[in-house]
Amino acid sequence: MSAADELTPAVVTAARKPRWSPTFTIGLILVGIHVAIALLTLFWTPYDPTSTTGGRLEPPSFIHWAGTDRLGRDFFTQIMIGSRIALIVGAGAVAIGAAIGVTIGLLAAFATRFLDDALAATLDILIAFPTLLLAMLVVAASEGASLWSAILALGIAMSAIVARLTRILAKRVLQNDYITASRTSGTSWPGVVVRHVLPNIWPTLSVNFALQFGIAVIAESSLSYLGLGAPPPNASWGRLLQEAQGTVYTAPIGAIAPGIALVTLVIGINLLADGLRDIGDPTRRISR
Amino acid sequence: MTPLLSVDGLTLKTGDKTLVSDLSFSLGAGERMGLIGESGSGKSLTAMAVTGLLPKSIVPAGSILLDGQQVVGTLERTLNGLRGSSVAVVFQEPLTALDPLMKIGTQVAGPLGRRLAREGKSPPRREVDREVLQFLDHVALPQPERIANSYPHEISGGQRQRVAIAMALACKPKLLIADEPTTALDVTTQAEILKLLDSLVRELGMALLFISHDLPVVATVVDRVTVLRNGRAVEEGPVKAVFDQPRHDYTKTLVEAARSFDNALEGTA
Amino acid sequence: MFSYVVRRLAILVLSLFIASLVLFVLLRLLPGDPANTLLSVGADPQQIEAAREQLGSNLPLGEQFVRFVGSLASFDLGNSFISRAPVADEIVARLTVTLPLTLLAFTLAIVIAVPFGIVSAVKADRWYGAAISTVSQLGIAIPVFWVGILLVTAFAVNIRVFPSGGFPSRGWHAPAEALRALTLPVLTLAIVMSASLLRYVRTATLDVLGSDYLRTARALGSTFTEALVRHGIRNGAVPVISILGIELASAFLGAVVVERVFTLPGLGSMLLLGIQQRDYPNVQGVLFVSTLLVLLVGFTADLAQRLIDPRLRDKAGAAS
Amino acid sequence: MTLLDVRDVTFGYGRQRQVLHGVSFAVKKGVSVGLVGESGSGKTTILRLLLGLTKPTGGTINFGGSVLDPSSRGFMRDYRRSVQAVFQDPYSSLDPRQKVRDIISEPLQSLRIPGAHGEAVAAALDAVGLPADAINRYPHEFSGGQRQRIAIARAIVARPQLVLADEAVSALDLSTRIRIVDLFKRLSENMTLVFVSHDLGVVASLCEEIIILERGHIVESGNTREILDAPQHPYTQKLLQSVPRMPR
Amino acid sequence: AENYDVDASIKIGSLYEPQNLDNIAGAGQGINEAFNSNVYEGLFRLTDAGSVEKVLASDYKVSDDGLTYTFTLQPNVKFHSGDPLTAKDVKFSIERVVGPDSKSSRKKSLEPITSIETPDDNTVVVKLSSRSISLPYNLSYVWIVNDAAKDLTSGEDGTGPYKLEDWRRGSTLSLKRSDSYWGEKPTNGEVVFNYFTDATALNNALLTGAVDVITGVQSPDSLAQFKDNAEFTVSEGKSTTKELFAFNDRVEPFNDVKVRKAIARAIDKKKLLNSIWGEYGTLIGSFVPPTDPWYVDLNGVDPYDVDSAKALLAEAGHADGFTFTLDTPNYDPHPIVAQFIKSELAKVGITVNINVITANEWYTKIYKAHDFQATLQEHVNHRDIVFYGNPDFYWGYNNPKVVDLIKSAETSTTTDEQTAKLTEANRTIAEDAASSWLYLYPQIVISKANVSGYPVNGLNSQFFAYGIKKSAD
Ligand SMILES: Nc1ncnc2c1ncn2[C@@H]1O[C@H](COP(=O)(O)OP(=O)(O)OP(=O)(O)O)[C@@H](O)[C@H]1O
Ligand SMILES: Nc1ncnc2c1ncn2[C@@H]1O[C@H](COP(=O)(O)OP(=O)(O)OP(=O)(O)O)[C@@H](O)[C@H]1O
Ligand SMILES: [Mg+2]
Ligand SMILES: [Mg+2]
Repeated sequence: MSAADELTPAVVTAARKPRWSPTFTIGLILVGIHVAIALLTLFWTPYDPTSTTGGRLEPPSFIHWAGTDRLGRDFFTQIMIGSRIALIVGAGAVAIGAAIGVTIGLLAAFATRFLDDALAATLDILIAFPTLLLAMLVVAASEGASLWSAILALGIAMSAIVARLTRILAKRVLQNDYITASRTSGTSWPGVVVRHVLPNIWPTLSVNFALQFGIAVIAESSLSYLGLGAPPPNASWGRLLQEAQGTVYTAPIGAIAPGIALVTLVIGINLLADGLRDIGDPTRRISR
Repeated sequence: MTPLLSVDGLTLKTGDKTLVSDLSFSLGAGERMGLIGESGSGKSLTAMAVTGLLPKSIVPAGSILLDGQQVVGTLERTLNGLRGSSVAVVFQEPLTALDPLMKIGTQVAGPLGRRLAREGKSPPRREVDREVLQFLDHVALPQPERIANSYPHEISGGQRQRVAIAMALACKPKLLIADEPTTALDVTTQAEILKLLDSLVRELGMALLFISHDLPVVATVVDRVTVLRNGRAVEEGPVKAVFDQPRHDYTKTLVEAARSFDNALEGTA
Repeated sequence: MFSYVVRRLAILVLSLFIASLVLFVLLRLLPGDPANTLLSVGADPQQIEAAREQLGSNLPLGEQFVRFVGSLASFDLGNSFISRAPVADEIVARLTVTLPLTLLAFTLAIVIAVPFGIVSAVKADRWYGAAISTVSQLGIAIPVFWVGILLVTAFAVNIRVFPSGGFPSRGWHAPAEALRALTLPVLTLAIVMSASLLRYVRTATLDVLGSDYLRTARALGSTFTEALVRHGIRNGAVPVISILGIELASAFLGAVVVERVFTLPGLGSMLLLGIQQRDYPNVQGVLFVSTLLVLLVGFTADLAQRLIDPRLRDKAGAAS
Repeated sequence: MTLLDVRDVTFGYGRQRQVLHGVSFAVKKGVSVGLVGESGSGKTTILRLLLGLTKPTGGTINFGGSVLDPSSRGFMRDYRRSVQAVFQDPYSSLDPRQKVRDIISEPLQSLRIPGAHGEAVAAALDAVGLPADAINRYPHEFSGGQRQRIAIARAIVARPQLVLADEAVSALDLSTRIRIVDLFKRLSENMTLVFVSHDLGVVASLCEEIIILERGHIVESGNTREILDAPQHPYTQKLLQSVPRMPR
Repeated sequence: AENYDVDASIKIGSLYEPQNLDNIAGAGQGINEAFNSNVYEGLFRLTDAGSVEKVLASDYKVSDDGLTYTFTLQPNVKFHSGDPLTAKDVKFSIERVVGPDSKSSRKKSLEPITSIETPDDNTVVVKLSSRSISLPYNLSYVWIVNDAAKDLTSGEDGTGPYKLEDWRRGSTLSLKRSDSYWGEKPTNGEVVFNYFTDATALNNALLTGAVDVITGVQSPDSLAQFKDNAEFTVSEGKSTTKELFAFNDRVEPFNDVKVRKAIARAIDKKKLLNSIWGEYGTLIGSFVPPTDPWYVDLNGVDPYDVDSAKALLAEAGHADGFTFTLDTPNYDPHPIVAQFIKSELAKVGITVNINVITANEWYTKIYKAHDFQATLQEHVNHRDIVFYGNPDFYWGYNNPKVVDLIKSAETSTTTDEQTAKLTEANRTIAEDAASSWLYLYPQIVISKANVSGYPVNGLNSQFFAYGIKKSAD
């Protein structure tokens, strides 16, 4: 018996292509549209966002696709810029949440039992806390409320959840024999993290990041709606909705269009996350 | 007389992939047959097909006649009548096969109660409880009362496997399917369980379909074996004949391997 | 079990203490002066100093904290800077809105999410299973306030069946009116909550469906429904219960927004107003009470899980 | 020559759970040792101690004359070059996100072993009987037996003196098991093997010496043949009787 | 609606919930709306038309030097608690407002008072250090409260036609007709103020019948549903609320009158007003609304003219424009106004950085510390041109001529003299472009068609409820 004939069955079953699910495709298209629009706004918008040349609350027309706001600015332009704001908020909050959360999570996973217990308990308390309320507080109060304070607050609120997830995932990875093998191969702990832990927790983490991204976008819009989010020069969808609430009878499009933009982005991201979960791990086999 | 189970031209497919193809065998009442083959050869799928519990993604074709009833393509309601009375299964993994949140006694009482109902009896709770203890005692569990009052995680793997067997026995099925019931156990425990299974099946006159990849294990409990490879039966016959004079190359390597370890133990290598 | 409860309670009290410390510090870090709220254009600087003195907001922080914790221990949340009314009284009054709102919405969400979640998992291969799942995706992506705005537009403005906001001045002494006032807010909150809850129920059900014990039960003759009821409910409940705890917390958060959309006199509006006015005792009080509620819910969820799952019970026993 | 000398080693997870009770044995160069016992008897624990992953609570382990001290970096670097391991589960012992090349060359990189790593990897692959083009694939593209070969290649790539194997064939089915056992047999001509298993048959066909472990105590040890032919301890006898045999 | 229900309950929708119930304890404008002349009465009252009339003072005399006022009290007046009104209560009430704990913004205007004497229960004598022609007007803000009352922040003891029935914070405040009222009986049985936090919810409440009347419409867009709808009455009154674009006149470049005038001319206020208020609202060109006696139309002083704005800037040495930060309160309409200003000033080369702040921060940073370049604020009060006479005020306008005019106007002997002086001051600040006065808010009250008799001007955010009638439909 040679080793070669052993190769046949396994290799055949294993050559499984990642499944490109329809969910993923739809998600990709939705998010892609928003990203494209956001990038476009950096160079071009249908109108100058501050130009007040239109009439007051014009209905949608060929000239102003989504009509104009009270100051006569093009509403479609505002919504487009909203995409940019939403993406910045989501990406910024996730970046901050990930940086803090992953670090703490890894620390806890590697820490001695006592420290780990303490960190885990702290994280549980933090998660039990109405963190978003605190985020609201911070935003409400920060001197010269800005987009960045909202992002920072959301990122910090998110980090406890990320930390807890990272800790659980990392602990699970650390139980694998390949970690022991790596140790016995003389790899240092930092080496183990870079070589094995991060690559293995990444797929699940990234799915979670995608979900958190969506949550951050919704949270920011809620903050803006409450008047605690991105201040005026930033056309956050939440703020557009809040402003449009007063003109819902004369210009109903204002209360609808930003909402649709928001929902499409968040759904897109959630679908993307679902898709990532399905195809994300190319090593997953049908059965074991 | 028609056999208790006759599988004829069974083919299992998922998508365009064939997992089991054209498998045929039959088993008479009280007969004991082994299904052997390497991992992934389709042993468990065959067992599930017999009970009509295939995952939805897997489509069966061919015929499975169990106790005179066609299983392939039959309504769930009909199969329900069949499961428990004509056939019962003991699965490989004793930890997950039991509900972790339910006391052992209650779990055993489930199939037992169904059988009693089937037999037209509706004994009082106390009676059922007593019979549960009897079954636990039957599978040689020490202190049946304590075990009945325990949760699965509170007893050892070997004990759990005994409970799983007790549950299957409580059905008093005509055919017992045991899917690798001892792979997760220690050698000493395995030996005990095998002995137990052997004696119980004999005592209750059930037919046995025993699934394993371990030849010596199969050899200790069955009379006939079917060897599966990649979803096909490559050889079939009485244990002694197959193991003494394997005809197929694949069977030969399996038998050689098993014998070489035996020989190492005996010192005749 | 008993020792576990005691230990858990100790942790709860400790958490609460830490939480109030964090709250306290965070609040004082915020710029802004509560005394400002009492002023209007035209007031002069001496008046401002007088106001600060009167509020005690000019005391050293340490002293303020000691006072705060001291009064907490005697279940006193202090008096509002602005209205001068005892914070506890106002919280109790406002809880009569927020609690029914949250609990009704929560109950409704469970009533929607559990059956639909189970159906969408069990019938995942049917069109309606997939449809439920897709609709729940939509529910997760919609911000609460937008649902509120849309519902108001549909039910209060266009077909005027429900009030668009506000709460009857006689409160629950006018139960029919109060319920009518809460209908849309409850619906709003329940729609959004049920969507995410549904997904958890669905996942838990899928886990149960793939479990060996369910297969075993069926292999030994129990029907699918029987097996699902006998084994599925409890096993599915364990992960869902812990999620329920977290969901209830987020329901409270949602309530803040919903109360704003519907101008309900609940804790949420008290909090928002308190933040605007730097009314520390009010903000502290609301956050303290809501943290307490959230921790209590978590505690209850833990206990419930332990009652259901013997493995958790033993783990706790072994550790203590 | 004695490679490893284990003296009165005790170990416990936490204060109460004493797992090893004064275990002593020696591993001689070129003589493979089988460690047999039921689940939970402490086999893996001994292996972890030998690998320097944990410290014994009592007793000492000597390697080539010096005491195994996990906290000494210098010692551990040399030690890791000399001692490598293969684990039971072929699925969890290979990082699913690394290509075979990276998996096998990890010891070379981490231990900063000079020389052409590519050649060493190719040689190791060849030694375990895998085709050379395997290096660009991921573990999930291989069957259980092949994975175990990869794990073995990783263990031998740095040419250690001692290879410790923990249930390295238990998860494989019969036909694959025999081939991996054959591979170990071939390799043990060049290096010393400590082989942990609950399967007496496997140990019997692979190891010259055997150590029987029961609940943290060594109940019997010595030449494999002698012990199997005339087991002294009742536990050994019971073990031996439990092994299912082919019908004669 | 002559056939009205005398016991009707009138539900009033409002955005201004009081913080507490005491107007000297920082209760905000909501308390004036709910309590002025409803629960509490003063010696005088500012009527909805803008004149001052006697209420609890049945008569008063002024000495020739203008330094002694003798007030005779209305007889048979009882507080809600049953205590009779005496001169002591009046003394107590005035001293409360000028006392150290007072947070009243009117404190300063009562500064000339040196002593209050109560020769008998019915007479109050107030002595002044200097003439104060506005004393009766200023006393209209002073609630007469029972000197025996304990807690005025969450309870009341006034003499008005209504008693406080119930206050559910965050929701409603109910007033019930007082049966022992000394004056004319209200035309309804009860009024309930329903408080909302946003204008849309307020409108919806009226639309869905949850309230009978709403006190201040915040945007013209909601009016569409009420106008031309026979179910509702829309009335436009006269407001005193001015949207102000205030410069810090102390600092560069706003210490230069040319720059201020240039900015005033660069902003198309008409378009702004139209953006915010549609066809409603008024442009006034200064700080004085038409309801003040010293009003003159000053829109012509700095009309919208981009070219002359550019020319002025060039003269001031800012031909290429400049950059400044506009501190903008975070609530409506300021953010949107700021954005308009930003786009308007961009046309003359001035760059505006909008910095959004909270109301609280506004007080700390701008009102107290004067740490700003420019800001937006709405000023609600009647007769508040006096702020321009205070060089220490947040905007730091310091023109000795105006300071003097405003000071001497107060010590005038006749109202004509006072009016002349303040008119002069008004014209001067306009010419100096001391601030940029963007527009005067409209005052719009909407009610159900079966409700009438409510005040439409809402001066000083008062809302007299006693004349409201609801027909029994
Ligand atoms: N639900 C499923 N969907 C698709 N393929 C499946 C499914 N379950 C099992 N298979 C595939 O069917 C084949 C046979 O599986 P089966 O479980 O019958 O093997 P087995 O002989 O029991 O192996 P083992 O000894 O490992 O239990 C395997 O290749 C497996 O990957
Ligand atoms: N991390 C740990 N913490 C606490 N106890 C442990 C731990 N690891 C193992 N044990 C206990 O130590 C004892 C010996 O375990 P060990 O893993 O060495 O046994 P083993 O002989 O390798 O068993 P198996 O054949 O099942 O692998 C067992 O009772 C086990 O429960
Ligand atoms: Mg199987
Ligand atoms: Mg082990």
